[in-house]
Amino acid sequence: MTVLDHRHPAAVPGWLPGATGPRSDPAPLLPDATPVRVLGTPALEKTDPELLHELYRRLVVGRRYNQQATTLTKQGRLAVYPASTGQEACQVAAAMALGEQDWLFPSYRDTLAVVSRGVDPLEALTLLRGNAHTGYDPKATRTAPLATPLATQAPHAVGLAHAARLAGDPVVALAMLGDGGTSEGDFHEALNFAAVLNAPVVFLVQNNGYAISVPLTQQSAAPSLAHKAVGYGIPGRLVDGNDAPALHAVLTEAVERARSGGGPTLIEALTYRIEAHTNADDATRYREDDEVAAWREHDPILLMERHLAAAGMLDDALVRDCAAQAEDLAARMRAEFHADAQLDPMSLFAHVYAEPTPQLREQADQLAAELAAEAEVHH
Amino acid sequence: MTVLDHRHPAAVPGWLPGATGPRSDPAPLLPDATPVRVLGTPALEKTDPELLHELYRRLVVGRRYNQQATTLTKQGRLAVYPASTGQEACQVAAAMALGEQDWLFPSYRDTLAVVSRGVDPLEALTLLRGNAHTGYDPKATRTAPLATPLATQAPHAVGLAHAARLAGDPVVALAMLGDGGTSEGDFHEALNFAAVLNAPVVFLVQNNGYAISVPLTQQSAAPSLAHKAVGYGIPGRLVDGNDAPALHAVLTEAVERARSGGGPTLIEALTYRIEAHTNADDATRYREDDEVAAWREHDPILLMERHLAAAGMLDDALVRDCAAQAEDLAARMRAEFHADAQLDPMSLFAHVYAEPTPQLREQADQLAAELAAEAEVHH
Amino acid sequence: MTTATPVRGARTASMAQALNSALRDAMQADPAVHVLGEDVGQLGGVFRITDGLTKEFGADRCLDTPLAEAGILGTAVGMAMYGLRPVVEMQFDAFAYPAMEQLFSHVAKMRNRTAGRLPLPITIRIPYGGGIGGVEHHSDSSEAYYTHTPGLHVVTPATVADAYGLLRASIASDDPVVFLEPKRLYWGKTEFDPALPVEPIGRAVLRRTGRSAVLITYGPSLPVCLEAAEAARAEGWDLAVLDLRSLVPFDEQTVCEVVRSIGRAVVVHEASGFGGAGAEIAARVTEKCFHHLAAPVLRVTGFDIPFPPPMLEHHHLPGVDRILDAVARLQWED
Amino acid sequence: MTTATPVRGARTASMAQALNSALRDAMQADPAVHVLGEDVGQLGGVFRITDGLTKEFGADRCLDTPLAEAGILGTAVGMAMYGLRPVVEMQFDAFAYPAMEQLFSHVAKMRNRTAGRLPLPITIRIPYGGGIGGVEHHSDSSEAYYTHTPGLHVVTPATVADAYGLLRASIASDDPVVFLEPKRLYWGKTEFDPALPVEPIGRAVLRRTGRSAVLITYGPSLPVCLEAAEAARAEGWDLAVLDLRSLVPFDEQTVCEVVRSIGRAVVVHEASGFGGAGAEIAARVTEKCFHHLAAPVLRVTGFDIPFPPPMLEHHHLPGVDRILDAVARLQWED
Ligand SMILES: Cc1ncc(C[n+]2csc(CCOP(=O)(O)OP(=O)(O)O)c2C)c(N)n1
Ligand SMILES: Cc1ncc(C[n+]2csc(CCOP(=O)(O)OP(=O)(O)O)c2C)c(N)n1
Ligand SMILES: [Mg+2]
Ligand SMILES: [Mg+2]
Repeated sequence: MTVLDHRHPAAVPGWLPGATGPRSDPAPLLPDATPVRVLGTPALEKTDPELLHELYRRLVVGRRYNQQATTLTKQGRLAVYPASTGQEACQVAAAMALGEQDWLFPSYRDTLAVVSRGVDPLEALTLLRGNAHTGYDPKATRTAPLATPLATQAPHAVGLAHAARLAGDPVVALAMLGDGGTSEGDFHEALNFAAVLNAPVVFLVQNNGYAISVPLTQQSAAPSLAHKAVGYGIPGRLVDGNDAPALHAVLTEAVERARSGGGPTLIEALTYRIEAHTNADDATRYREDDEVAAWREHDPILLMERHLAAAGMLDDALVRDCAAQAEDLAARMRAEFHADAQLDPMSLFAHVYAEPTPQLREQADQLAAELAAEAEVHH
Repeated sequence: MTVLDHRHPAAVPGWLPGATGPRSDPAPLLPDATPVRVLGTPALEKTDPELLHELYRRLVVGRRYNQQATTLTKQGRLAVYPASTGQEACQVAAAMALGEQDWLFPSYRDTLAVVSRGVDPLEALTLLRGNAHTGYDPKATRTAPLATPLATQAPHAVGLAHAARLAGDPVVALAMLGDGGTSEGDFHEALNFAAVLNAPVVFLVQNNGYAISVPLTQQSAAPSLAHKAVGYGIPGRLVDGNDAPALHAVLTEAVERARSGGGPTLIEALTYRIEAHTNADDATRYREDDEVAAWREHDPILLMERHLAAAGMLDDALVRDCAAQAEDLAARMRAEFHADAQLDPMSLFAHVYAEPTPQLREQADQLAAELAAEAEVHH
Repeated sequence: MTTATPVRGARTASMAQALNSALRDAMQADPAVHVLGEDVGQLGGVFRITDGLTKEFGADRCLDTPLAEAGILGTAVGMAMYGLRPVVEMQFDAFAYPAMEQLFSHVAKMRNRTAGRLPLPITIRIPYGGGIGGVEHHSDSSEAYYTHTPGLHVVTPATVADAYGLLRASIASDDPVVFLEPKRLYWGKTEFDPALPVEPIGRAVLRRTGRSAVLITYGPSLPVCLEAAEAARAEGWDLAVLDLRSLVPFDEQTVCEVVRSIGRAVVVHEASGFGGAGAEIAARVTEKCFHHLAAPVLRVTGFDIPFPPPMLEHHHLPGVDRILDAVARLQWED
Repeated sequence: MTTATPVRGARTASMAQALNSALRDAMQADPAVHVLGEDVGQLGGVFRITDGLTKEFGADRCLDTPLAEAGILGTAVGMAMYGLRPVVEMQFDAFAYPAMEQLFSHVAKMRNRTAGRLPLPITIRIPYGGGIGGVEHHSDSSEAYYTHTPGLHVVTPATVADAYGLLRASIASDDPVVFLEPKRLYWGKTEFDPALPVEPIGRAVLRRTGRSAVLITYGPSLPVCLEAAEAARAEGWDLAVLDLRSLVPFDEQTVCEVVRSIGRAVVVHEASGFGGAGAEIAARVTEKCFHHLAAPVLRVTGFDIPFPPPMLEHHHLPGVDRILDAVARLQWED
């Protein structure tokens, strides 16, 4: 008996002559008509205050991280930074919904989720600084490298989750994507594999309304991106992506269902990218200031502060402490990145293969000789 | 004002803060719980008898075509034949739902649809005979070459339909796919492009239960393949794929909606592949005889005969005439394919580019010299 | 950033501006020309090559597509089947890879498959190569994948005038053209006049004459080779520099003439050397010019490694010194 | 069709059977080895290479996937990240193209990207090449796309023993290996003993000694070259035949030794010549052995055309006559 033997009711007589309809009921797979919210609803009262405080802390520190990194790009200390400013609730909730043993598969915009998972905040920026492709140890941190080619990390998450399930390990994989990424073939193939394999994987789509300059209306005509789930036979959930406790609840539920053998979930989080796509982008070319302004009113930190304060759950000490922690982090970032990175050019050849080919050995010798000659000149 | 300017209500305030749900109502996009049927339902009475007779004629001739082609593979006169035996209703209904000006984008299994469109029955087999890649003129016949790489023809159909719409031409494109093909990224990307562009294109998925040996349950966990439509914001229809008039009705409706600016439709037709995948396949390795036997009872021709006869709409003269026409076609196929194909090896270089590169010219000279030398030897 | 205002006559322009003009002029000249890709509309492309086209010609002619490269190219195939001349933008080199099946199995083969009845006049613009400090996936040199695929033309300009002229010629071609734009040459300005014709696709151009050896190159490496040739004078070498301009068709005649007359050659490109375009050039030239060669044709290329992170890319990219080292190895003592 | 019953010791076997045994033995030896692909389960693959594996090891170990090659390879990447050793089957050469982005941007680069922390021991089996009368898309020789991609090993057996030995070695490799199986050699049987070790990946093997010239080849062209060498005796030529076995790593040392000692070489492969693997071999050998060459290294390859329809493929594929014509052009008079 294997794990896969019983993934689906084997023979489905519904597809033989006499079939009268779908193999399963689509209704439970469809997202609710209203995005899930906790802030401003009675659910807030029932939420663990410690969780709320931890979410708040991470939001505040995360915002500062985003801001400092953005500033560092302006100073030329980072090659590029795709900020998640405005999307911190998604980033933080994603990290917190996962256990130690779970794996995160972030996209290029999800540095903050990586940091919030516990990866060193500076190592997480190595790619974007430009000194190495990945600064952290994916195995030790159970965090895949930031994926640049869109949606390509989604099948990786499925494969890892599948392998873990085969091993009997209670590991869940969470893949993070953007709204634009849902248009790629890899998104489709990953969701289908996940569903067919019943893999313990959760897909979190941060729908921030744009793929660089392209608005969602030109990306998809679907009722919602969460509605894509039904085409794979998995549940779709729609959640307010700036409501951190709502995200945490929806994600945790999906992670736990996956862990207990219930299969994958597709979650669409409605959010907004406050900064330009990256420091190289000019967002004024494709969106209006009032749109940004409207979303600033729906800022994830603002919402938390407003609702926690209203519920009497936010005290000044906490606010001050979070702010101080944020400033500490920013200072550490400045210190680190204003120093020049130490790099070994010979590292270029070290990890192409387990053993370099004869050709690579020759090329490494060539570069070593060049570097030696240069060093000579400089002495 | 351009065609695309108004493809969707421009600003969708639902996605701004305060969003309460999906941008559009998914309900009308979901397929019915029961596949559409005409045979054995009151709808049959309301169907044009001439249409029914024409469908019947094409089914009978089509079946003979499938059988004769299969026989020719056994005799080594065709390299390969992926028969649509058992799926003839899908094939002929697809062809009949299209107007002269419309385009068909067939997959490798859809030779019969191509023939039923009016392409010469022998030219349609050129690819499978092995003498040339395409035997017919796609532009003159508005029929794309049979697509071998799965689902790759789907975006072509979208692009052509889009171009026609931009030109103001009332042209619809119909793309045919298998159940397995729906797993490919190209399927997903095509449907999404079609929906976003509101292109006049119809996707017909012939769900015959298998992709070579892989049953649908290992291909998809969706309630039905038609349910995939909702993820793109287009209507999904489920139809009995062995009920020719039902297929014709559903396809015609979709084609006409597309033509009148109503956008794309995804249709899933429930059918069965009676023969092995191709003559190179051994279907006993992955399916039971009783499954095949059960579907033989639900054969598209049998169903037509049974229900037309019951309705008093099938007379012997028609049956005899169709059978004779079928035998004529089979005889023509045998005659043609038992003669050896006449081929010009130099054609290999003729159409790689509009103008051959210098390298190709040199290579063509080389082959010409070789052929001349051979001819010398043989004289 | 380019200006959206069209200018006539001789002007100072960057390659980015010249490409923009070429698109605009092609769209003006032929209503069948349609541009599509990611962010090519309102944004004008991430490199602003399509700047202003949607404004001038409407979204129907310059279309922001959903984010799916196979879908983009596949849609372009269908558009071309209906008689249009699509110009596709792939946002960066590595982001063309999802479209490889459409490219290899359809774009390259459709004319041949249909015995000439369904030509696909599609131009696929791909910004390529390194030298701009791009993070991973933004600096690949993928030309070898395309040059090895029969049915594709592969064109890459190295000058502002060629950027304009070759792009116009590519769009006018009845065959699919992979048009590789050297990113790091986008911004340098020179004088050019779009009215002056350039050599056609398939013709190599000698950018500098010389008698000691010839550097055979294309795209982003042309300026590096010209600089190397200049520096070589100090070493007593008089280097010719040949710009291939198109890799397919390959101008064997010109290349061989030059090599035969000089007798020594070095091929220079950014892409990894193993199985790179330089291998074909070296092998072909050697086969055709063997007895004219005083030394083997050498290659100076990127290493056989994934493209490095920004801070290390200068070690990977062929530079003046590495070219001069190769020239020094051309067996001058023989 | 292969038998599903494992046999020990020396035996007569086809390459298909040897590959099947290699998979079975690898799965037996290491529970981390997992096979996945289209129709690899109950059907045993369209070429029956995976015959019986699902029965023996269960569907968890030999998995019929949905029909999506990028999904298959991407899933394998994730499995490898968790410590498994996936063996992926691509059903035919041209059907690997949808997976090119996963291959180029992840499989080839993950070890390097992570400074060795995330190696991907994935074997990608691809039946390739023509000569079996396959219709379009079923006969491509796509090795050049892989050999030009740093981070991939590219291996292709030409004998039954190598099919077994190299596949075992590929699966055991901690790096991704593109394992190209010459379809048309699947069925020919020879004696072989899986217990006898073969030369490792990266080592070329001289299949026939000779003093006039050496034919350098791999995969499906090896038997053709051996036949040509036999036929050449009638013309007075004593041809050596060198089987590369792996294109990456490329056994430069052995190849150069042989070429230097003989002085004349012809590279033979099925793939289109322009930018094919033969270009690299010719260019490299020439560079390293220039003064030992009595004639330029010539290439006999497929034409630069899309793969022809079955009835014409024999005109395209390098045959004995075309090889002998090339040998005749090796400037014997010089
Ligand atoms: C395969 C691929 N194509 C194109 C790109 C270039 N690109 C980088 S980000 C981006 C937009 C992504 O939009 P979305 O998925 O919504 O994520 P967001 O940036 O909004 O977080 C594009 C087109 C890419 N990285 N990968
Ligand atoms: C991209 C691609 N991958 C694999 C194949 C090989 N192949 C040919 S037909 C087939 C099964 C197709 O199943 P389905 O789509 O259900 O169509 P059917 O054969 O049932 O008509 C496969 C895997 C292919 N043609 N193209
Ligand atoms: Mg977005
Ligand atoms: Mg099927």
